[in-house]
Amino acid sequence: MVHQLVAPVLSNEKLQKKVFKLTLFSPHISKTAKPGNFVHIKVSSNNYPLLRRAFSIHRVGKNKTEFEILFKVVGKGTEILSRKAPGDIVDVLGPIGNSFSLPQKEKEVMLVAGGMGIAPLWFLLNQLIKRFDKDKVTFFLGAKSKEELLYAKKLNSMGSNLIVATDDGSVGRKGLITEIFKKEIKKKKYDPRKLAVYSCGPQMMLKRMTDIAKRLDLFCQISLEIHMACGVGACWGCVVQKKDGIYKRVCVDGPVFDAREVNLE
Amino acid sequence: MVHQLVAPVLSNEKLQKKVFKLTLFSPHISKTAKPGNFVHIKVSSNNYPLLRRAFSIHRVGKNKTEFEILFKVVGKGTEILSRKAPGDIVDVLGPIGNSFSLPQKEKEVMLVAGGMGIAPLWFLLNQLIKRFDKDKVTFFLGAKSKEELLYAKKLNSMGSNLIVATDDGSVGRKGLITEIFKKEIKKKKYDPRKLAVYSCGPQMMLKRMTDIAKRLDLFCQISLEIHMACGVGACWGCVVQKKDGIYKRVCVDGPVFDAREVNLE
Amino acid sequence: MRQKYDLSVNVAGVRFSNPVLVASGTFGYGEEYDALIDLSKLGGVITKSITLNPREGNPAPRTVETPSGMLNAIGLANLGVENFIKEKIPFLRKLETRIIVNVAGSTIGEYVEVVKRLSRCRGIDMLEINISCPNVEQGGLAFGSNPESAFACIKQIKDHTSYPIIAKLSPNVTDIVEVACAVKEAGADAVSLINTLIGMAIDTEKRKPILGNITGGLSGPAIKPVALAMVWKVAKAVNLPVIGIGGILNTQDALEFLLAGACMIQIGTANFVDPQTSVKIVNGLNGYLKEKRIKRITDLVGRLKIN
Amino acid sequence: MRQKYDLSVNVAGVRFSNPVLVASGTFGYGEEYDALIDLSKLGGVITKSITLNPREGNPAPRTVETPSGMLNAIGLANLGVENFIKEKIPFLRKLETRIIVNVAGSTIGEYVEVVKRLSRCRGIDMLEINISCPNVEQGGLAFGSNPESAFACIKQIKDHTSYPIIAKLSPNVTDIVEVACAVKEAGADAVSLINTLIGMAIDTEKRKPILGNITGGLSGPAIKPVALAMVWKVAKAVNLPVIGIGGILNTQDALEFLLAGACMIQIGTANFVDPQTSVKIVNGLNGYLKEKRIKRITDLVGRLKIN
Ligand SMILES: Cc1cc2nc3c(=O)[nH]c(=O)nc-3n(C[C@H](O)[C@H](O)[C@H](O)COP(=O)(O)OP(=O)(O)OC[C@H]3O[C@@H](n4cnc5c(N)ncnc54)[C@H](O)[C@@H]3O)c2cc1C
Ligand SMILES: Cc1cc2nc3c(=O)[nH]c(=O)nc-3n(C[C@H](O)[C@H](O)[C@H](O)COP(=O)(O)OP(=O)(O)OC[C@H]3O[C@@H](n4cnc5c(N)ncnc54)[C@H](O)[C@@H]3O)c2cc1C
Ligand SMILES: Cc1cc2nc3c(=O)[nH]c(=O)nc-3n(C[C@H](O)[C@H](O)[C@H](O)COP(=O)(O)O)c2cc1C
Ligand SMILES: Cc1cc2nc3c(=O)[nH]c(=O)nc-3n(C[C@H](O)[C@H](O)[C@H](O)COP(=O)(O)O)c2cc1C
Ligand code: FES
Ligand code: FES
Repeated sequence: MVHQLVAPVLSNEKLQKKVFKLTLFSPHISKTAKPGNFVHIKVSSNNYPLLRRAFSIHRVGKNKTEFEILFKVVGKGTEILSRKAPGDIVDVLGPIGNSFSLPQKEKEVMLVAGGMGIAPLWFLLNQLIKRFDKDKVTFFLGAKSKEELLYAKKLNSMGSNLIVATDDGSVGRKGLITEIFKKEIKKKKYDPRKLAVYSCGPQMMLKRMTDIAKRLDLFCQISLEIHMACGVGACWGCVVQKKDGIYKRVCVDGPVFDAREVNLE
Repeated sequence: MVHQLVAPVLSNEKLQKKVFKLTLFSPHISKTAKPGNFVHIKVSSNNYPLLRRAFSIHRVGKNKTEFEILFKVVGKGTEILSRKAPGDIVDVLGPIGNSFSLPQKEKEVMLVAGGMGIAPLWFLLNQLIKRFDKDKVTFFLGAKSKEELLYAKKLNSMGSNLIVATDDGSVGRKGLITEIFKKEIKKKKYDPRKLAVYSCGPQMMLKRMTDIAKRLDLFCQISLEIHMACGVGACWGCVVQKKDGIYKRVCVDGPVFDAREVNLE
Repeated sequence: MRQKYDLSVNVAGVRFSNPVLVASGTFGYGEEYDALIDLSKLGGVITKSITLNPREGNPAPRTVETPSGMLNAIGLANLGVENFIKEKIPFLRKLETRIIVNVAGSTIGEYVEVVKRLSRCRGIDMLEINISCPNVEQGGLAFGSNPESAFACIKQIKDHTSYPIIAKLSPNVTDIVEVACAVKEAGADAVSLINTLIGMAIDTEKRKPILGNITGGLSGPAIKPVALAMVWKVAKAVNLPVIGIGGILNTQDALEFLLAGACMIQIGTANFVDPQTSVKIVNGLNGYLKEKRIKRITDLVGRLKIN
Repeated sequence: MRQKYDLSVNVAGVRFSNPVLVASGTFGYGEEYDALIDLSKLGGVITKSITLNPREGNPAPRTVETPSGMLNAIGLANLGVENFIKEKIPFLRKLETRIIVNVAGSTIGEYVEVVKRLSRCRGIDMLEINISCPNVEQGGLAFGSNPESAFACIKQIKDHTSYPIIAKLSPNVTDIVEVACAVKEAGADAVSLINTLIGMAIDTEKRKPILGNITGGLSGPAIKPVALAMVWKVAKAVNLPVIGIGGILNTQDALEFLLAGACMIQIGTANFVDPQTSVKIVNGLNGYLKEKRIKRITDLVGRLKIN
């Protein structure tokens, strides 16, 4: 259940020019979080920027006392967050939202991450490989370029299949990860009914995933990002439209949705 | 003349729980500043707080490349300023405003500082003792309590006369520094016409100084503080009322005014 | 034990344990914050605006942050009065705090119908009538933006309910005092102000308005000075309890509104910033009374010194 | 050499080298910023409001900072039209930029008299008529807050001058489009908006309003969303050049106003934050045209996509 708590910063590691991994101490969140859940963080103490910022839970420490978020500096809030250091404390709401539903044993599992989409999928992957044959799991990792590619080495050493692509071809295959994913399931002639797909990434990419999932009637869960005010289901600001026209709240009805069910733009 | 410049922070020294001395590198300001001038500083890079903050020039380095401000943390702006460190840069407008007019040689000089009022008077004192007999200069230093008293030791070692008072009597005489000052000139039977008085401090204290100066027809210059928007004479926001009802701008017509001429509240 | 420092206020015959309410649309139906704060500490809870039929609301995006504020264009998304009575009232009824239901509609008839149905319910203490929503095509602001339609709307509602009525006023008018006078005339028991200011934000990359609804309502600290000026003007001019709303983040802000003449205050956007805000302000006001040795919070209301 | 990217705009027959002006009251009489920026880089300078007689203005304090904004209640302090002509015009006349004199008054007669006297001057390109000052007892906002008086004021002025006229509108109205239509009808050559929103701040320690004038005008980034919505509405509804004002801090903000339909913009409070703001925006707009390979800045005006 969602709690409001004051979490001490344990570390804030710079992974790339603009990408940071922040480790926060919180037994409550670490013990109860599931892959797909997120936290809503008050980044500034002087209320500027005003609203909280949402971040997927990226990993939970083995001893379940700390958790990580992986974030990219894109504006004021993330800039402030990038300057947090051990000893600082952070006001956190979490864990929030629904989670990915783990696949049935017999399924072939595919994770498709674009850019920062790796954030929640890494938590999911770590759960999956505890229960699944590593070679039944394939990770599609996409980025704009070599410089922005994250976690390729780590993923390689995890033992599951890894397919890397960059928009400019500077490493791995060249092209959008969604297209690589589509080609791969065509080439290998996978039966869509036997697949379980999980995806996260930029809006445009997830839009492509919903198209693919709808066309192939694929079980595909996507984690959405949208501007959030309350983060607890109260304001109805963070909505996504379902096929039937009904609006759902990303914060508490999501952030994970069946790609066949939502209309993205 | 006022310039806008980017000044590197050379040091930021914590003198008391809430009082800091910030040293900024700027040959332009250091070379042209006179006692009484101030600088207008953009404390935040993200425009929050929005407006600049004004600080008296406290001291100019011997080699005229750096200057100091002395400030107390009272709100958002000064809080941010207190966290500046060597390597940071600060956007500064300065030097701004008029300056104290130095007294004629034969005068008896008295400086009356309350709390942070020491800030501009320290610069003035350093100029004065270059040209005047030290024993013709008396410094009245007031504070709320021993804990808040600043510069007493330094002033002692400068050789001019020093009279210390605190509101609670925890060090020096007990009482408001304005009252101590009044008693002193009465006791010593000074001829008001032979005195040159300079004062800075909280609004209430300066109000008392204007009363005393008006009653005794004393030459007394006071440095005023008021909320400033532009700091360059353009907005007419920072006004003080003269005896004749005319409003003057503290930023460019001041901040130094003849205590007999202004109406304070 | 009798409380030494008294935070309670009476508005239109309803006693509130303290003057701190949570504002409509920022606190869902109350239950969303149950896990995060002790709801019984609040003076009262105001629900999202309820309409006759369920409403899906406006297309996304519905919110965007602006300097010290936010725009919203939710569009009165809500589950409709019948579902509200069935699904939400039972929870609200159990709370040890006052319950104020906020009502909206596209026509006066719709407002009246919602009010009628709510009048059959147990557990409601007051109604707040939203004649000031800037985010719907019909109704809402249309009623609040001129004294005549505001009068007509409130009058009809008063004729059909015995609940005390708060009229929630819009700041998007030339003279809010005029509207306040009109709703007083119509029988309103109190006024609350302000609702949001109409605003807009543009995505310069896409060259499109950020909000799906193009414009939205501005709230948060950015609007506090505007809200405070309006509260002061209305409180001075109209002999009716005034409930202050707009950008209140902390006890200091709350005190400003009380001094300006508000007998109660509502916390809106600040619930998003820190869900504890309202409870912190209740405690903060209590602390303030103690520190200043003021017996009753009502002794502060309107005590602004003007020379 | 012909400029490849063209920032120039024409408003009412006056050509400006770029669309960036500095707003009345925030830039003194121009000379105050001469030491700090290259004034010839600006599209134009707008002076403080000038009245018939010298005015001392309101008691202090006159400004206070608020979240992402500030309140001011200067009260039209200025040296009066005759002194202005004698002491300030000579400096302004020499500048290689357009000069717009902002005019205010307590009665229509006073506006007309000021305009008449300015009409005998060389070196002025346009007048901006302030019918929207919230900080004076008489005149100012009184004229701008309803279409009839706005019409009357602008009509009389147009009858007495051949200068192109910008009517500066107040946001403190129910329907700004109505007022814009009225001043167009009266012959205004352009409208500028918004002036400040009425606001207030309270010192809870002293239990007094912070401003000497009790209320003041809110400006700065806090009001940008409100300004943008009004500019968009007026530009859409009224066939008159619109000059956008309100909380513009940087090129991004300026672009938002241009897209919303403003053909020029004014920088106000931002001059206090960073005196270079206006020049930085001129450069920023130029850079934007280059980057996007847009020939003329006018190609951006009103190009907001609404689906
Ligand atoms: C459920 C959820 C989980 C998220 N998980 C992560 C994560 O694990 N790692 C990560 O780096 N980011 C994540 N985000 C996005 C993150 O919240 C935004 O990047 C962050 O709020 C930007 O704040 P800012 O103040 O730095 O940027 P701002 O200054 O607010 O905006 C900068 C840019 O980012 C866009 N933006 C702002 N907020 C969001 C948002 N909520 N969603 C998408 N775009 C936004 C703005 O439109 C603008 O273009 C998540 C968002 C949601 C809703
Ligand atoms: C010409 C001039 C010279 C100054 N020199 C010094 C100096 O040498 N050292 C120093 O510590 N301070 C000096 N000040 C005061 C200093 O500018 C304020 O303390 C500072 O602006 C407070 O900013 P803040 O954001 O920390 O506080 P805020 O959050 O803005 O306000 C905190 C409190 O300080 C008060 N305050 C804010 N601004 C001013 C102001 N300009 N004058 C007086 N009170 C204010 C507010 O009313 C409020 O009560 C000077 C002011 C002026 C006008
Ligand atoms: C997301 C959001 C939704 C709102 N929904 C409603 C609503 O349904 N009915 C209503 O009367 N006011 C609504 N409001 C207005 C608030 O109740 C309040 O009047 C306004 O936000 C100003 O207060 P604040 O600055 O404290 O947020 C809403 C405000 C926000 C931010
Ligand atoms: C200190 C100050 C003084 C002002 N004086 C005037 C004035 O004399 N005449 C006028 O038409 N507008 C005046 N204004 C309003 C500005 O010109 C402008 O319309 C308003 O501040 C909004 O723009 P901004 O948010 O960029 O500041 C003044 C604004 C400020 C902040
Ligand atoms: S962010 Fe408020 S309902 Fe989701
Ligand atoms: S601060 Fe603007 S005139 Fe002094």
